[in-house]
Amino acid sequence: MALLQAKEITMQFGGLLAVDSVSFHVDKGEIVSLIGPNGAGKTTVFNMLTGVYEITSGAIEFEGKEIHRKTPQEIVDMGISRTFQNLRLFGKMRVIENVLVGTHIRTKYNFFDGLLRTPRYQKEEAEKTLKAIDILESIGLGDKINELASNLPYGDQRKVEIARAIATDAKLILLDEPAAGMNPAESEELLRFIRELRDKGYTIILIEHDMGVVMNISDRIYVLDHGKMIANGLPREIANNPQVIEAYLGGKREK
Amino acid sequence: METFIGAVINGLALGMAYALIAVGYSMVFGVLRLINFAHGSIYAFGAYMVYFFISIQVGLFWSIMIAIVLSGILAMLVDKLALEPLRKKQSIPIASLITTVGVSFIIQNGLALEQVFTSEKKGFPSLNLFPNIMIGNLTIQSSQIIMFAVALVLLAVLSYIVNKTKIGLSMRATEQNARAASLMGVNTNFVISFTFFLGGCSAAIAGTLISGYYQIISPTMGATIGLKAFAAAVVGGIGVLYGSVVGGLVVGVVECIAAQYLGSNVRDPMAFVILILILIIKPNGLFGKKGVSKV
Amino acid sequence: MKEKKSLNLLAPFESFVDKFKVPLSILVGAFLIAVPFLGASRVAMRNLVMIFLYAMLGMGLNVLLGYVGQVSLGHAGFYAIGAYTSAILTTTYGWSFWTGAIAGACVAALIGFLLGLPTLRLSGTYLTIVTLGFGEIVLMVLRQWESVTNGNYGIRSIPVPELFGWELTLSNGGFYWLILFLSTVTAIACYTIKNSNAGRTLIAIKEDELAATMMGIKTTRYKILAFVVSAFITGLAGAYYSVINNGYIEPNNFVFNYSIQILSVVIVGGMGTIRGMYFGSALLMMFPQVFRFLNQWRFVIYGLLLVLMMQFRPQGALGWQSTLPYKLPRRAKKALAEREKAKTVQ
Amino acid sequence: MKKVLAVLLALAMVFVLVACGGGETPAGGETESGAEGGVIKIAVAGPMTGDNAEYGIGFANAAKLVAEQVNAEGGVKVGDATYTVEIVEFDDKNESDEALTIAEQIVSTPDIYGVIGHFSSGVCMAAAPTYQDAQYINISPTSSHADYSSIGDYIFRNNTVITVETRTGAEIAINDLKGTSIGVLSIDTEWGQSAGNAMEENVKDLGGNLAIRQEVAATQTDFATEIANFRAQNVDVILVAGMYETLAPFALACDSSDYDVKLVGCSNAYTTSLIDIAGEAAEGIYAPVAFFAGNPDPDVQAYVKAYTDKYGAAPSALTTQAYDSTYILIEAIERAGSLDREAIKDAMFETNFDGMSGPTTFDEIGDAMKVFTKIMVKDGEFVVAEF
Repeated sequence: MALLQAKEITMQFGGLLAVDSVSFHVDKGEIVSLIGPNGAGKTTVFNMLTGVYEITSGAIEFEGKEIHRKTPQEIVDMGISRTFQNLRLFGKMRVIENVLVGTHIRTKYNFFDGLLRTPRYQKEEAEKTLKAIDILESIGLGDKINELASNLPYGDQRKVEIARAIATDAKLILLDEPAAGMNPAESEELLRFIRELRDKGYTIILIEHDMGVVMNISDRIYVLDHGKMIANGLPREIANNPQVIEAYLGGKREK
Repeated sequence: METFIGAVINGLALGMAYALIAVGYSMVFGVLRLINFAHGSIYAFGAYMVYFFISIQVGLFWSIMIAIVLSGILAMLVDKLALEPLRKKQSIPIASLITTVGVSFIIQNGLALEQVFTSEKKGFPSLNLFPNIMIGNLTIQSSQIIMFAVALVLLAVLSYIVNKTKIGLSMRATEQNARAASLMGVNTNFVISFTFFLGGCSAAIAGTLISGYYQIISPTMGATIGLKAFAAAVVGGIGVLYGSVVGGLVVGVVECIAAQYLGSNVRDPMAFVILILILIIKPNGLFGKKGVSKV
Repeated sequence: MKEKKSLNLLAPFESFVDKFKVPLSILVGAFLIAVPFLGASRVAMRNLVMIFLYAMLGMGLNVLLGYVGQVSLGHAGFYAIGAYTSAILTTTYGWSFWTGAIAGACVAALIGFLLGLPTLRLSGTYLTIVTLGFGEIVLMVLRQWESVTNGNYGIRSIPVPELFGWELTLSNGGFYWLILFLSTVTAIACYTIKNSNAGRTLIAIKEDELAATMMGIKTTRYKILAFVVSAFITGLAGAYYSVINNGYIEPNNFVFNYSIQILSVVIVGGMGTIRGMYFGSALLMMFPQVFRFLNQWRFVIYGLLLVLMMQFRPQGALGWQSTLPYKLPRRAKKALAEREKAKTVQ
Repeated sequence: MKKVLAVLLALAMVFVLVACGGGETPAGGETESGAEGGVIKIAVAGPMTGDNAEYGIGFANAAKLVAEQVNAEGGVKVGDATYTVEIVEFDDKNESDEALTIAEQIVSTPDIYGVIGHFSSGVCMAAAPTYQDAQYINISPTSSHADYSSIGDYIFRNNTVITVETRTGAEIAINDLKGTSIGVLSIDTEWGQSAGNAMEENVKDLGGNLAIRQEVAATQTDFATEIANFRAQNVDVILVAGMYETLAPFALACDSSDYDVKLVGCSNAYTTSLIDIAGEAAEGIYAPVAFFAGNPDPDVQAYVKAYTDKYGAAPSALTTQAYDSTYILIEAIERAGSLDREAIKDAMFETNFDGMSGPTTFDEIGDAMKVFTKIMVKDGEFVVAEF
């Protein structure tokens, strides 16, 4: 049974049909990529999966349970977390604090424990801090935990966003153009990190334009164009699928 | 029944006064999403300018004209000197709010200085230019009628400028999306300053009309009436011109009816009671547009 | 908004204070406690008490404005609710001062909760307008509900706090220690709230509410929490105000001007910081006295100060971004040290 | 926990030191005196800035005039030494926080022997206990809160007692003006409420027909609703418990809505500002006053002339009450024959002072008994009332 199953999900803004009855699935431990030209509806699909938009029709199931009517908070609690296409970090907070905010959903001690610094607070806060440091070290930001998030270079900020998503103990991580703005060395380092995540049992859905990253790391690829699913399959099949190439290069498409 | 009609008539006159001031708040809020706390003190400044020019033997008409222009310039200066640098530095919105509070301190207390007008209340020439009109035993003062008429003319002129002129188009564009407007060649800073200028003029007109009706002015006159007019602007849906007018009339009439039946000291906070009720039911006011925030 | 170069000049100062914080705090603690014995004049004592009270009020509003970024222009309403609730309970129902004060703070917190609920669907500016309305409505209730609040006559002879038979008044310095202790406890509470899960969550909501939602934070619940905590602290400060006002309070002590004063403490001192509250409060209390000779000009200059401050130091006098490394919890530091040792042994 | 406490207190110390320094040197400087032929200081505390500035400034002007006159006649003879009188002004912005800081400053200045002041009742109530505890004589020319003078035996009030003053007002309305349907309009301050209540009782005592009572906010200028209600009851005389800031716009509103009604104010309505603002609408306004500049008594004329020459405008009722209060205090000091505060206090109770605002004696709790004259506005000035 697939970890995540989308059945003919549709999203309509007034007259505009942004996503038109798209279906796809992701199995546990897989890395699936979602590609397509700009404006194909990729980020809209992410927003539908994470509850930012309430889908017009169709159904989404995660671990067998329906999630398309749940609030974003409930969806994160069930184990799906995400990064953003245009970087939404907490700029004036330190890197480690950004990741600690990620651990918020798993924090058990309450407001009064924090206020009175009870042993329960001390124990759990230490655990959370260590977990955050471990995540940051594993992604290569071990020495930058005290930096302000807004002071970091672009590539590092991307990594902090990923670290923050991991900190929510999510099972499924949605990465929205993580390699955008990264130089080749950084995207190579990112590939290594994503593989490491997969080895640790995370399932990943990737939106990416850098074909080098996509072809190299994806187990399966779905291709979206103008809100419709036009192709899916293994990387090599997609690489020479005429429809995909045309969708990217533009030009007439026979109806 | 008659007292009810009386209350409604008084409410309409008072409401039109609020509308006049609310328009200024609404225009500035529309363009900048900013509560301009200094607007109330510019309203007082306008009234004092008229008082001053009349006291140096300038005719009533010319005193009003000069006061309107001076208030417009003052409002523009406030924007140019205090608010524009903040916009250039993209500083946090709270900084602009506090700046307007600071400016209102400066203007209000500046008027009350010993060397200027002192804090004592002053008499103001009446605008009862022609005898009152009697309906039954309800008297409608001529200054009420003048206030109504001039207010309608002013609002017509303002909505003509906003809706029909080129500068009006760029005002509406800046209101929708300042960045996009500036990309289209609209000099947004000029438009914002012009909006402040219009706001200042409308405040001076309001100051003249209302002071002509009550025939008394004081440096702090802008405080309470300013807050109530702002509540009216929000009730009507801030950023929308006719919203301010309807909001002003609603607040004015409800306030007078409340004063009539619940006692007069309920009247000041009544504007806020209406405000909170409406904000909870319709967060953007009666006619406000729902802003869709894109992810 | 990029931090200016001036930051590095503050860094050594901050690390100095951080390094010697234990001796420094003992020195300060001893000095503050000893003030009544150092022959401070009654005026200086009263100034200090007012500074601590307004620092508390600033800290209360700071939870809402500094942490979660909501501007309130009606905080004098909570200040009044705290003062009147404890005054009524102690004078008409004979409660002790202490239980009256706690009750005052709780009633203010409850009303903070009620005010927080419906208004949280509103974005920043509209919420500010509603808090403005809240302050005016509280005033109306105080003036009209004569059977309970005694209307404009105000409430007289409110009892003074008593500890084991010793009356803590302004004249015998007892109240000075009480306010000193109370404001320090509030400061520590604000510090622990800020540096815990709740504090980080509030600041995250201020930085980017959508990102916070996507991290699973129930933003509405935490905004209400901020309202309640802010109202509690402001109400608590209100309960102690009557002692400073010779056991008498009236509606005019809580008019709109006081909401602006509390806001100025937070803005001028430095939003989001606790040290800023003390500085903002000291500046606000001493400004009118030091510049008394200016008379009417004081307010014009005060307005100018606000405008200039927003131009050149919007983050407030002490609002600099801390340059110190993140304070790791003790146990985490211990675990990391052990890990380090384990690595070097291999 | 130690770290937390440390950082906070470290910063608190640095800034509190600043504050402490600021507070050390109270304005007005301390001069150790009390030696033979030294200086007796009298503090005047009231709003010198803000909305009610004119009242505080009026207090200070009156007190300075008294000091000038007393010093001109050789100062104050206490026992065998003579002292010059010096007035120290304090601006409390009519806020109790400010007033109490000033009170602390006054009671820590040993050569101040009395305080003329605080203006509004709320501020007076807050400050009085500080003066009482420090045994400083406090005379308020304007406080009207019922419990004010019972705060202590050092607290006096040289203000017209509401019930007596409004009785004269009611007499004007019913006996002199023959009002058939009487209205009462009161402002929602503490003074306004008690004055309004006293007016109601007095009207009923005198058998008048009290038609309707209405209360308005002190800053209100829109009286359309109130006028409509008064007219509905066809009220022909209205007793107004409000300062000139309310009486003037109300008179204007009645005039411009052609409502032919007679208005009777309180003693504080007697100020030139009423005529400046209301203009002809002020014609025919009546008021009971303890002090009246037009009073032919030569002392009164001398005082009015002295005040007008020095300050350019005739003194108002409240300013005159401050003038008398200053004299009452100085005479009490002379009667006590020593600078001992207790003695001065006892001497205060024996006051029988024929002041500008009428003969003044204090009852056992410190309230002043006054005699009232009826005046009216005619051809733009105050004259003795004719009916």
